[in-house]
Amino acid sequence: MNDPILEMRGVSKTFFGIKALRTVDLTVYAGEIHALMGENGAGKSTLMKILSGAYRPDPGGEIRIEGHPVRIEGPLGGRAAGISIIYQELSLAPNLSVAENIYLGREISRAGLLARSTMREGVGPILKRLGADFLPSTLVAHLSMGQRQLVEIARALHARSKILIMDEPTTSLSAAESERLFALIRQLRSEGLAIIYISHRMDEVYALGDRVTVLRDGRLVGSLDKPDIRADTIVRLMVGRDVSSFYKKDHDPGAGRGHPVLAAIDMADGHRVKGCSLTVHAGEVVGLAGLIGAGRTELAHLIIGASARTSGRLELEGRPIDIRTPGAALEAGIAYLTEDRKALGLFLDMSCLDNINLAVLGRDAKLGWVLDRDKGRERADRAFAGLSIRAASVGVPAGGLSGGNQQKVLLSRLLAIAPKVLILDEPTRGVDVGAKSEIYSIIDNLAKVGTAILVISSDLPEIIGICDRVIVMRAGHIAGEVARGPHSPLTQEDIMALATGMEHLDA
Amino acid sequence: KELKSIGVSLGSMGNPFFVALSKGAEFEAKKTNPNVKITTVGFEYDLGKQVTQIDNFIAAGVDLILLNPGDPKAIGPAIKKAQAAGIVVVAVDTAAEGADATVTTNNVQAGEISCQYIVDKLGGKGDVVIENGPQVSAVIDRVVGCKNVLSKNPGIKVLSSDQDGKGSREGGLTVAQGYLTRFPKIDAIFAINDPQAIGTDLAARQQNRTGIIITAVDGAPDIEAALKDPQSPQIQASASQDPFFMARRAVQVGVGILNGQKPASTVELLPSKLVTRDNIAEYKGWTSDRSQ
Amino acid sequence: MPDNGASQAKPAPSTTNGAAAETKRQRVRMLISALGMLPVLLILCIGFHFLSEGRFFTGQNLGIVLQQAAVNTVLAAGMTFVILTGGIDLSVGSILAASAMAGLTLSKLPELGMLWLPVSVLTGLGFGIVNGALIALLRLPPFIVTLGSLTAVRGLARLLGADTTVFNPSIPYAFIGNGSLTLIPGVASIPWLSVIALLVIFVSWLVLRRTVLGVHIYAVGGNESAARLAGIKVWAVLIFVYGISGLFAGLGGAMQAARLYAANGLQLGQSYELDAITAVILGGTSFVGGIGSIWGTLIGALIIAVLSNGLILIGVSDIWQYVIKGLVIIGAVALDRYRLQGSART
Amino acid sequence: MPDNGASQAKPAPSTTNGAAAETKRQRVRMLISALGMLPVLLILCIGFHFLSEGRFFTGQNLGIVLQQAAVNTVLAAGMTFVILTGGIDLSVGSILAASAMAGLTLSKLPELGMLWLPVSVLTGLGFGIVNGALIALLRLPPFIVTLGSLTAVRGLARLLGADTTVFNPSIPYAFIGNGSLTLIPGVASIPWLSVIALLVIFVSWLVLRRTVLGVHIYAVGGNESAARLAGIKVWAVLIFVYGISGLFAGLGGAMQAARLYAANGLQLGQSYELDAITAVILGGTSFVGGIGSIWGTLIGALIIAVLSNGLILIGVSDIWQYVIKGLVIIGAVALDRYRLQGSART
Ligand SMILES: Nc1ncnc2c1ncn2[C@@H]1O[C@H](COP(=O)(O)OP(=O)(O)OP(=O)(O)O)[C@@H](O)[C@H]1O
Ligand SMILES: Nc1ncnc2c1ncn2[C@@H]1O[C@H](COP(=O)(O)OP(=O)(O)OP(=O)(O)O)[C@@H](O)[C@H]1O
Ligand SMILES: [Mg+2]
Ligand SMILES: [Mg+2]
Repeated sequence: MNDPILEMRGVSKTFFGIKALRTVDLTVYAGEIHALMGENGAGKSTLMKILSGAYRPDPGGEIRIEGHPVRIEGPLGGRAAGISIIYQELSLAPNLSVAENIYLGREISRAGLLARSTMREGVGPILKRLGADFLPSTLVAHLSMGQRQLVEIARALHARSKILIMDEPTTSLSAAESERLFALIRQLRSEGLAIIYISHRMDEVYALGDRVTVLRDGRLVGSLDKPDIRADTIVRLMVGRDVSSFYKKDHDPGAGRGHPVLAAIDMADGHRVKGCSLTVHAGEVVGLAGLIGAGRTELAHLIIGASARTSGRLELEGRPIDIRTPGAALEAGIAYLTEDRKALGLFLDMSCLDNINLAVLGRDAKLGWVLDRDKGRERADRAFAGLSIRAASVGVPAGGLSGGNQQKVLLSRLLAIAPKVLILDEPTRGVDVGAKSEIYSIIDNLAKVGTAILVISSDLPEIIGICDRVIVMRAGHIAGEVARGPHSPLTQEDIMALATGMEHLDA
Repeated sequence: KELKSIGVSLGSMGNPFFVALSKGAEFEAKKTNPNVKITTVGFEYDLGKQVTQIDNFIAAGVDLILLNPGDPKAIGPAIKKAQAAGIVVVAVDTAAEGADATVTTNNVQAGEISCQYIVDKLGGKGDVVIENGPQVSAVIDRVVGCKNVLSKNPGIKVLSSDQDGKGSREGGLTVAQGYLTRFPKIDAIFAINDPQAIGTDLAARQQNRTGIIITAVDGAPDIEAALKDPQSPQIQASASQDPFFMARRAVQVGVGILNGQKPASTVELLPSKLVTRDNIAEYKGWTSDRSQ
Repeated sequence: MPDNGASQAKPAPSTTNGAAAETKRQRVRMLISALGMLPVLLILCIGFHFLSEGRFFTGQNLGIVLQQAAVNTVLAAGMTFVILTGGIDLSVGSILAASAMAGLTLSKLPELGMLWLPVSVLTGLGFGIVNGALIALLRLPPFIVTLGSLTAVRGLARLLGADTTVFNPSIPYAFIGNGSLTLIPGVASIPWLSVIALLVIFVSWLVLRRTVLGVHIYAVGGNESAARLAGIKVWAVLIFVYGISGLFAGLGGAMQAARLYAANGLQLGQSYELDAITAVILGGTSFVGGIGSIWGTLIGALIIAVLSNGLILIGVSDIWQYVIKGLVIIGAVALDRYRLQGSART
Repeated sequence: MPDNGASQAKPAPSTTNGAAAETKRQRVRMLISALGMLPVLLILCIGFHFLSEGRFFTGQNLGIVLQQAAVNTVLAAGMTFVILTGGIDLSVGSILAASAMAGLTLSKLPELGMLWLPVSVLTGLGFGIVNGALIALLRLPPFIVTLGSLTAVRGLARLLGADTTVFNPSIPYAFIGNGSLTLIPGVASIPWLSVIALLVIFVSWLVLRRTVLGVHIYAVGGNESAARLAGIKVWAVLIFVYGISGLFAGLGGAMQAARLYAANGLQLGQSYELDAITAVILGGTSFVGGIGSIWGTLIGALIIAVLSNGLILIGVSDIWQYVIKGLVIIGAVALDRYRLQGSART
């Protein structure tokens, strides 16, 4: 190959005495998709934030772009150096429109006045290319997570840079959206861009990666070229051992399918969910698939009483139950893992300990009110060990953890309840392979003891890997169901056909 | 006993009246002892704050406390505490229960002469507004005095007396704008102090209302200017006080008590004199030279 | 080009027509939420008109209301900028007093008298920039910084006048305080104070909605770290908004000085910050930052002025004015909340 | 079971020993940040001691400072609850006045006189619960609701006394206002007012740090929508904190009444809310909610009291007291920010 477009040499980063990166080297060439991998907290995002100017590296390292040493001073410096980035944590202003967000910091003005319509027109093509179903003038606050991610992607693409960094861009995209994005990435590669792609999804890395660099505990542990990109090699580099079976499904739903635990009948919110019914049985893992915006999250919110329903009713273990608040749902034994862990899940300033114990404080308390701190501490320690959560201690604020570890903390809170019904909304979003397989085995074990589990996921291999049957939603309706038969495995095609409404065309 | 240090707690130090008071106190105290230490504070009409200030004076070990009591009765316990610490307490401008002495303008009388002027000018017949202020005892007394006079004249109708002009120009202006819109005919307005009177006049001028007699109480520098100003003919009189002299008297009385001289009466009422457009030339005012 | 094929296979997300309709619908929705309190304002006006036996809707009284609303409107406009970034400025009342004192003191000098107005305004700007610098550069909490200057600047205002009332019956430009701009001779005129207030609102609207800086202000309020990552100079935006708030407070001081011909360092502007903040919040601007409009602020300020004026007009006693004002403020927001329940806002 | 093997193969994230050490280090760090302003308080005390020629650190003066800090400490404790949930309570001064008025009025009735103290406190609780209900159930912004009750309750306080000062020199339980609790006869005693304030702080600490409710309060402040989704009854938490704030304001009213033997509906408690908020913020509690401690609040309240006492003690004039107070408040926070720069907080 020709000369590298980007060279990072000996880059380190220390946060308050904790080394997040130790003399990392990274070389990226123009026209390649360079996958960056590693467990949660390995330092991937930190390395990229140094590149984009969001963090200042420790003195000592060097960054060269097209052979010239550069100092990247602040986000503007990153942009000037030709780098654009999609941050892992969405960084949009929800009160501004899509167009304003895409142009943020680079607004177009004429005679001192903002050229709003020019900006709106300017983002049209890129939104179209991404297949976005919203307008440039829509407020970001009105978008779902997936749509917001598309805005982030549009923003990075719109900046027209030499190096494009994507930090887990598909975490809230569904299969179709992801495919469209991959096509776009490949096209950008052919146009000569260097793309650094961070993901925890193996299939994406196989499909896209020209080269893979792996980080572990802030150190560079190796680089693989295209021919060597295989699951076992990557995983061994990442975790330092073999992870043999990835998806885990030992529980047997088939013959001895339990009694119906949760039945939602004709749920609607007069808005986005238009009459959905579903049943989940004891010991069963049911997938809920669909395109982004299909209304899956909203349906889950209706079930747990987080939003008001206009019609429908719930039955728990055959008895009608009236759930109007998430508190009531928890009391009844229905736990829900949100897809938006920062905004709706975690308390970032509170310790991991408090975050994990929050839902069971009352149950544990002495005299009904007084905190039982020993019990809480034990529970948190158990969760840390069981899910191998990486943090300095259970006392650190949850906000300081890496994304994947935050997800595990949130999951621990729900597991502490020992629910009858567990609704998991994108449970492995942003979680590394090791943790993913841990989460899958937790799901499997819960199913074995008779928990009814509903998994909402946009990661089709995951749904196929762990679910017994899959309900597919489309535009607020239940479009159909795909079951795993003894001789007919679940297939992505069947699910996608239902999700997009193509099955009628086929027929 | 020598006067070494003195604490002064007054209503609100932004009010020129209290500034003049504090100057008078300083003048007299310095005359007694040039090295005297004076701490003057405003309690912003918060009784709790005043009690706190008295506590602080006790801790600082002053010999004499001069205070404008936040409430004539309620300040009593705090005064007792100060006296128990061997401090002489003299009240100025408002009487205080239990104080060693009180020196004050006769506010009832001030209200009376100010409103008598209105009655005389109107010939005992007309519609009058009493523009009230913050409910402290001096203000209450003035309104009592005014009502005393007005009620003796059956021809006088009091249109309203329940609006608070906040003792300031701005408050007077705002309240008067409301009054002038509400009552098509007003013959006279009694404002409880000078800033309110001036604000009232501004409102009347804005609305081109003429022929309203505005009187007040204080004799402050700005009313002096207004009484001399041909553009504000509606401001006609103010019952003057003499804060500088009042404070000097208070310190004199206090020093006297420190040295064992009981005053003849614990309350010394200084009469108020009406300043009008006719006699303004002779009025000495608050800021004139006071070294006599 | 596989990606193009993909996006064609799907029905086009929205036709141009659909897009236009959507934009229009959004505009209408925004208008409704911006003018949120307008119905409350109208109800109050009409109520007072009847209760005061027709004295409210007279040219003269409307002029008075506009005039009484003017200073608070100006302060609230500056406060809108600040609150949009998620901050607060408690010092506006003190800055107003200090600026008025500075202006009036200067106005008494024969040669420099004419300069009093710009000096007032610049005094305010100066204090505002100091506030902004402390908040933006030292990263101190706005509440504490402006609470500190609420106290310290109040002291300076008193020092300026040696703790007495400064007055100047022949202050230059007095017309802005008490004069009116004649629109149709003999028929319609509008107080200069209100003209200034409306100009301030208009300029604020221009800055907030039609300039890059405006977008940056909203962005900082909406998501400060996103704004920083987008390369926006957050510190500059913060200094700007506190500077503007100070500048408008200075202008408010000049307006008060011209209106009253006098200023008192201690009394002037006491607790004006509460009225200004109330106007902003009544107008629908969120304390969290990033959401709100300047037109809402104007309506909020008018509600406060109408309330004060109307209660005096119908002869409610001072004590009951307190009770009623408090309840109306709560009631207005409750009504607004109730009204919005059916609409798209959550 | 490869996954189990996996978690064993990996080094345990932290050994028990390491964990204990880490927890200890964190405790120390938390202590430092909780006591953040303690150095400032000490500097102020020592400074005043020297400038006042040794008058500050005398038994009598310390008693006075403690006593002066008492009412503000109690109000600030309630305010801490409210601000921890991300709210604000502007009405504490008015509630204090209304409670004191209610109590004093009752205390003059011969048969019921003894009941005045609980009645005062319950009056405060009642107003607080009304605030809380409006905020929690109607979802109105706390600033507006408590601003409304700042005004309305002030009116009610004035109505209660028909706008005069109510005075009762023989009020029962007067000792809590002016008496002292003797610790060592003849040597050490502590004013009852301070005893009450310290008890309030201690109880607040218990509730915030040792009960389920305390965690829920922090959770609501940290992320309200997450709290709701986690099954916390956010409305109940909000009503509780505003109720507590009202209750403590009522207690403050009783303390003031016992101290002054009198109350005035208009004057009592004016702008006490600012002092209370200042104490809370000086104490390191964040306006955003979810971060802060009650000990910080205590230190904040002491700083304010020491400042007022010390400046009078060294004979600073009223005007300069304003200027200095304002600057010290800003300076204290700046110092704190500077001190923390090296530590883990950002
Ligand atoms: N702002 C910060 N302050 C303190 N520590 C941080 C900060 N950002 C990251 N870290 C720490 O640095 C380490 C690396 O974090 P980073 O976010 O780079 O991990 P990652 O590889 O991107 O993980 P993930 O896959 O979960 O996103 C983690 O231990 C994290 O706790
Ligand atoms: N807070 C919101 N405000 C307005 N519209 C929203 C909001 N959240 C979601 N929507 C819209 O509701 C629709 C359904 O969203 P929902 O999140 O329920 O879908 P989903 O199938 O779970 O998708 P995702 O994969 O993004 O989670 C989407 O079209 C989205 O635009
Ligand atoms: Mg990351
Ligand atoms: Mg979803």
